[in-house]
Amino acid sequence: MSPSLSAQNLTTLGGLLLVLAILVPFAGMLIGFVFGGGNAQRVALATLAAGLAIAIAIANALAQSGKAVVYILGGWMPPLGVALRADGLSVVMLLTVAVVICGIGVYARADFGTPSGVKEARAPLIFWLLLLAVWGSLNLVFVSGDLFTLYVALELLTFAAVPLVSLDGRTETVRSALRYLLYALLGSVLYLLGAVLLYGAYGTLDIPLLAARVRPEPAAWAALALMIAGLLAKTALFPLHLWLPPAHAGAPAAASAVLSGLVIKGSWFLAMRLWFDVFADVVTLPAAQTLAALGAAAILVGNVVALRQTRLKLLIAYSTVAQIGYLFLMFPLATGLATAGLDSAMAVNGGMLQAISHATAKAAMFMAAGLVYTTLGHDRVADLRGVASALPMTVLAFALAGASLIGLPPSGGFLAKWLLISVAITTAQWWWALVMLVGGLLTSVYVFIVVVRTLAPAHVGWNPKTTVPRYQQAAVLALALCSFLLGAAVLCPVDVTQIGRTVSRNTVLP
Amino acid sequence: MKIALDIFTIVAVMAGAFFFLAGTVGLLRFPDPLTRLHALTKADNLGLGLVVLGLLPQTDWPLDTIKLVTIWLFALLAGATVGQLMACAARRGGSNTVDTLLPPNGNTVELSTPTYQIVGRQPFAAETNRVPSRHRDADLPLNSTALHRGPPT
Amino acid sequence: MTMPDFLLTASAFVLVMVALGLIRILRGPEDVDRMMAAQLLGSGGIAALLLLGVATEAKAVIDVALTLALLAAFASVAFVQGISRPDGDDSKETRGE
Amino acid sequence: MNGPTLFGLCAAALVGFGLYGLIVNPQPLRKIIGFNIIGSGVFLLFGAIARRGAAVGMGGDPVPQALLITGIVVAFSATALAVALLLRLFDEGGLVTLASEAPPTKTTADPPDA
Amino acid sequence: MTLALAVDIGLTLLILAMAAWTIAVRDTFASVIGFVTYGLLLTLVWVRLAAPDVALTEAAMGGGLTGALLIGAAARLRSTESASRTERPSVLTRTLAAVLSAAVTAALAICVLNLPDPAPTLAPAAAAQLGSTGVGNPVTAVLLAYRAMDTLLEAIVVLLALVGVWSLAHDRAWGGYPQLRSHADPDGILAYFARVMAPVGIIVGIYIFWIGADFPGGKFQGATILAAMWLLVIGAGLAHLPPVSQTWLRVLLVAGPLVFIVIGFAGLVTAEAVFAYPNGYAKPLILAIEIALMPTLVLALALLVAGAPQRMPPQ
Repeated sequence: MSPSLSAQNLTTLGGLLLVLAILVPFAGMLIGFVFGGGNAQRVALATLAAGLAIAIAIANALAQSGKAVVYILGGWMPPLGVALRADGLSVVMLLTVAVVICGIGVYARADFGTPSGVKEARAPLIFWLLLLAVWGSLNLVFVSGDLFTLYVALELLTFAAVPLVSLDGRTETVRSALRYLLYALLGSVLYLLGAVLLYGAYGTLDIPLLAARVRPEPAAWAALALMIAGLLAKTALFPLHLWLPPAHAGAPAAASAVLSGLVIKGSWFLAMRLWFDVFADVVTLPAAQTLAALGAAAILVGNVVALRQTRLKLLIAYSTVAQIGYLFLMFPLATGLATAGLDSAMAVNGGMLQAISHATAKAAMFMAAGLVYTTLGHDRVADLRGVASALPMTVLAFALAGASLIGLPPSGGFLAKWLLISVAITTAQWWWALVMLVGGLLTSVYVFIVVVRTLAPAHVGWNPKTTVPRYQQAAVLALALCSFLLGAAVLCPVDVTQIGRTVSRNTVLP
Repeated sequence: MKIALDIFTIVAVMAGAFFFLAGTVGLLRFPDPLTRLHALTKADNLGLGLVVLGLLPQTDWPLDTIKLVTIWLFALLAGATVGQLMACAARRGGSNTVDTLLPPNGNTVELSTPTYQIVGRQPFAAETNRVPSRHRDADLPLNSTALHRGPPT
Repeated sequence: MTMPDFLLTASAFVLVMVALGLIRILRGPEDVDRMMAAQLLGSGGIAALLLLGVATEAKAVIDVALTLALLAAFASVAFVQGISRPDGDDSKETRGE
Repeated sequence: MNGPTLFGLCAAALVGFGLYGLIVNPQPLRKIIGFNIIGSGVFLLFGAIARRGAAVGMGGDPVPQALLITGIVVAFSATALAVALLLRLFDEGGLVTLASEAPPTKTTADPPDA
Repeated sequence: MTLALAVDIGLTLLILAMAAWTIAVRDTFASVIGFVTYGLLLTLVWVRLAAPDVALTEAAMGGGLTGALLIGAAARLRSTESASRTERPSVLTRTLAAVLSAAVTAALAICVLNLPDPAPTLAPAAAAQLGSTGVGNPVTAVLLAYRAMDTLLEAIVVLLALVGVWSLAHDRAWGGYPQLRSHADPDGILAYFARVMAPVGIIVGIYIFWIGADFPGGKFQGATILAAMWLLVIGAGLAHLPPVSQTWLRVLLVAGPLVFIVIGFAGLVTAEAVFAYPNGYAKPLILAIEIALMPTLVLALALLVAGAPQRMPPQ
């Protein structure tokens, strides 16, 4: 086995933390399911804290060891057994998901607390169980090194996300949940079909082993096309995005934040992992450019339709459709760098920053919309008068999150766009830069519309329907600040996302 | 001894295949569900029984042989039960509750005056059993219409 | 013609019979006709399976046939229950409570 | 042309049938059946690949066969969740189709409009 | 053109005809019956592909549980049949779908035809280390030793689907009985059938579970048979499903995965990694995990078919 492969296959110091990162949320879910009632929430909050600590410990282990954290499950070496691996990309996503889920957990304590009289209420119990299940399956998507375990992780993610959509039980949300489930199942079955073809052709499902064996041949092209198509259906990229807006807008606020901010990042991360790690030798620039073309179409269509929305939650949902387009712009840029013989780290970093800033910003926006709904009793964009006076912190959070989506300095979105645009210039693909700028402009239009309307003075004698607890507003503001101050990542010395990514280093194409 | 067993197997399996043939011919030729049901459950089960009988010598003694016989008993049990249920469903136009096999007046289902003459060449039309048979009593809960009601308001 | 070959031809023959039977059953206009499909497979399908299994010396086939016999009966009963359960009253009754 | 290759081609055809059924049939229950047919096609392909990998006295490569069992149980759980959603939609009295009554502002009509 | 290939070709044609008919037939109920028949036929194909474990799973899942689930749904949705049939998609959509499906099929066929000839396989690796797992059946060794994490996640997937199904209950019906209520007459033919079939079915289920260690079989197949028998007994009106809020039900549902996790982490202390078994104790530990998983799977699979809670338990 080549040296870089054997380094990938030995359990390292922090390895056990990876197993904990997966099993602690699921164990919390199981225990919460047995206790039920109010203490399911207490179990969930305890698991949230433990999970955050584990994520930080993994990041620390990665930073110190300087190479990918690996764990061989059961001691069985990869072609036969399953290995868990966390390189820089995984650890950054683990941290982001941990932070966002803790923010959502704090926010949701008000909406999904079990009412005092009732022994056990449906929605609160289900929400806390599914929140932990989403977290466990996302962690599995980030750290698993085996394609079939990733398939089971995708199914876990789908089964955890679909009931979140129809949590309040209205007919429209049940219908959009069913449509979401059908799209997601088609996506994961196409992914499995690709994995089966890879096993048929190369005899293993382990990512580093596959990376060494995959050659440009029919089986690899078919597997690439099927797997990426499946993952696009689950990530709701442009032609396959129809299920997302009604699903994300219909869900309760905390659930929408989980769905829009985190769940779609899982399948996107897997598409990136396949594109850069498994199929590094098979991908071509034209293929990457078709992906980015779909992304560009998503940006334009998503933003234009978002402008015409009358309800705030649908507006934010269509903004998600647009922001997903940004995530796929990094593919041609990275492949362009690789074909030009340069190191594709810059483009990958840009994409990661884009994903992280979108996760935090979109979660903050949906939660802000939830607070606006509880305060006003409706979320029509037309008359949001008086919201700024009633919810100062929330409107500030909405504005900061919007700034990050637009890409105003010093936000994370700005740094991501800066990196991507500079790579677009160096690889002479200027049109992606143009698409990004136009997208930023369109995003700024509807963000300003909303913020300006909330700043308008309230009608005389109007007072909010319900006063919203301050810790909810604080949670929203904290997430928005995370996204807004992400630009400071440029100062950190070590390029965290590239640690342990030996795979992308030595695949310098001629 | 081995030859005798092989010959026995061949004969038994051939007989079984013949009864499957008979069952299928019956299935294809008989005019309506009840008679087809007869062909299906009787002939095919016997065919399976003979095939199982034929395979007995090919399998080693304790466990596999008992399993083979159990398979056949399951098939018989299933054939009998499902035959009854489907006959009941077919006879009542496939829409009544399963529970009472006996018509409301309590006597056994006498097939003495069938609703159709097997002898006469009935025009092949499945709706013969849709038309309520002479034995249908007024008080039989005619909720066959329940089947096609619009969605419950 | 060795014994396995004979058993294979017999299983092919039974499969053809099952196929013909299926064509007739599944084409039947009435749902009652179509319900016999699981029962047909319960008998014909298992016979073909047993013949195939013994012909190819696969000993585990008998367990598969046992499960199939058990569950083909279950499927037939599910068919009959499905066809005869008046679908209306279930949901009405829940709303009643 | 031997057994596994034949069943591999059969699996390819089944995936095609299932995909067509999933996209074309308006009733959601038919779409669930279409998804199940695609799933069984994928599993059949995996089974054919396992059979090709037969070695060391085993009838087939045990790793894909074990993954198949896991896959079949996952596919069943997915079908159960989809059917439960469908029955809830039926209980609400809503029209049991996927075209929502008040379609949101329709963007360009794309083919797989489920 | 050996005889076996002739049987295979016949079987393939039959399977493809069944699938095409299931897709093309107009009536949904007939399509469901076609799909169940297709599932039972698929069991024969798994036997031809020398995969008895998978044949058992397909027979139990396809014939038993998926059949009961889909038929129950099709029966309830018969009244919406005519309404939704009016929405046949346009010819354009149909041709596009046909072209897309044909393209996928052609691509897969090309890949199948030039799969590498010395087929890459993990069979030798699995066989070499079979001894240390203490289990005779290689498939069970893969499921519970080499890839134990997948099987644990598998049980969690079933539980998560069950939580998802229960989340669809009305708020007032939370904690109540799932909807599978039958109105079969206690002394009718169905009850007789259930009384005779259930005990024998339970014996067969436990037998299939027990031989799983060394011969084709195992906990998934055994649990599916037991779940089918339980549903049969309930369908015949002889028993009732427990209300959703019963603590013993939830403890049993959660016992399987939790025991699996505890034994997995115990492997960290005794053997050298999580989900590793100390050599010599592999078989008893695997058996303990399977015995703990059995009630979880039986309950979860049966309750998945039963559906969301509909009726409040009598206070």
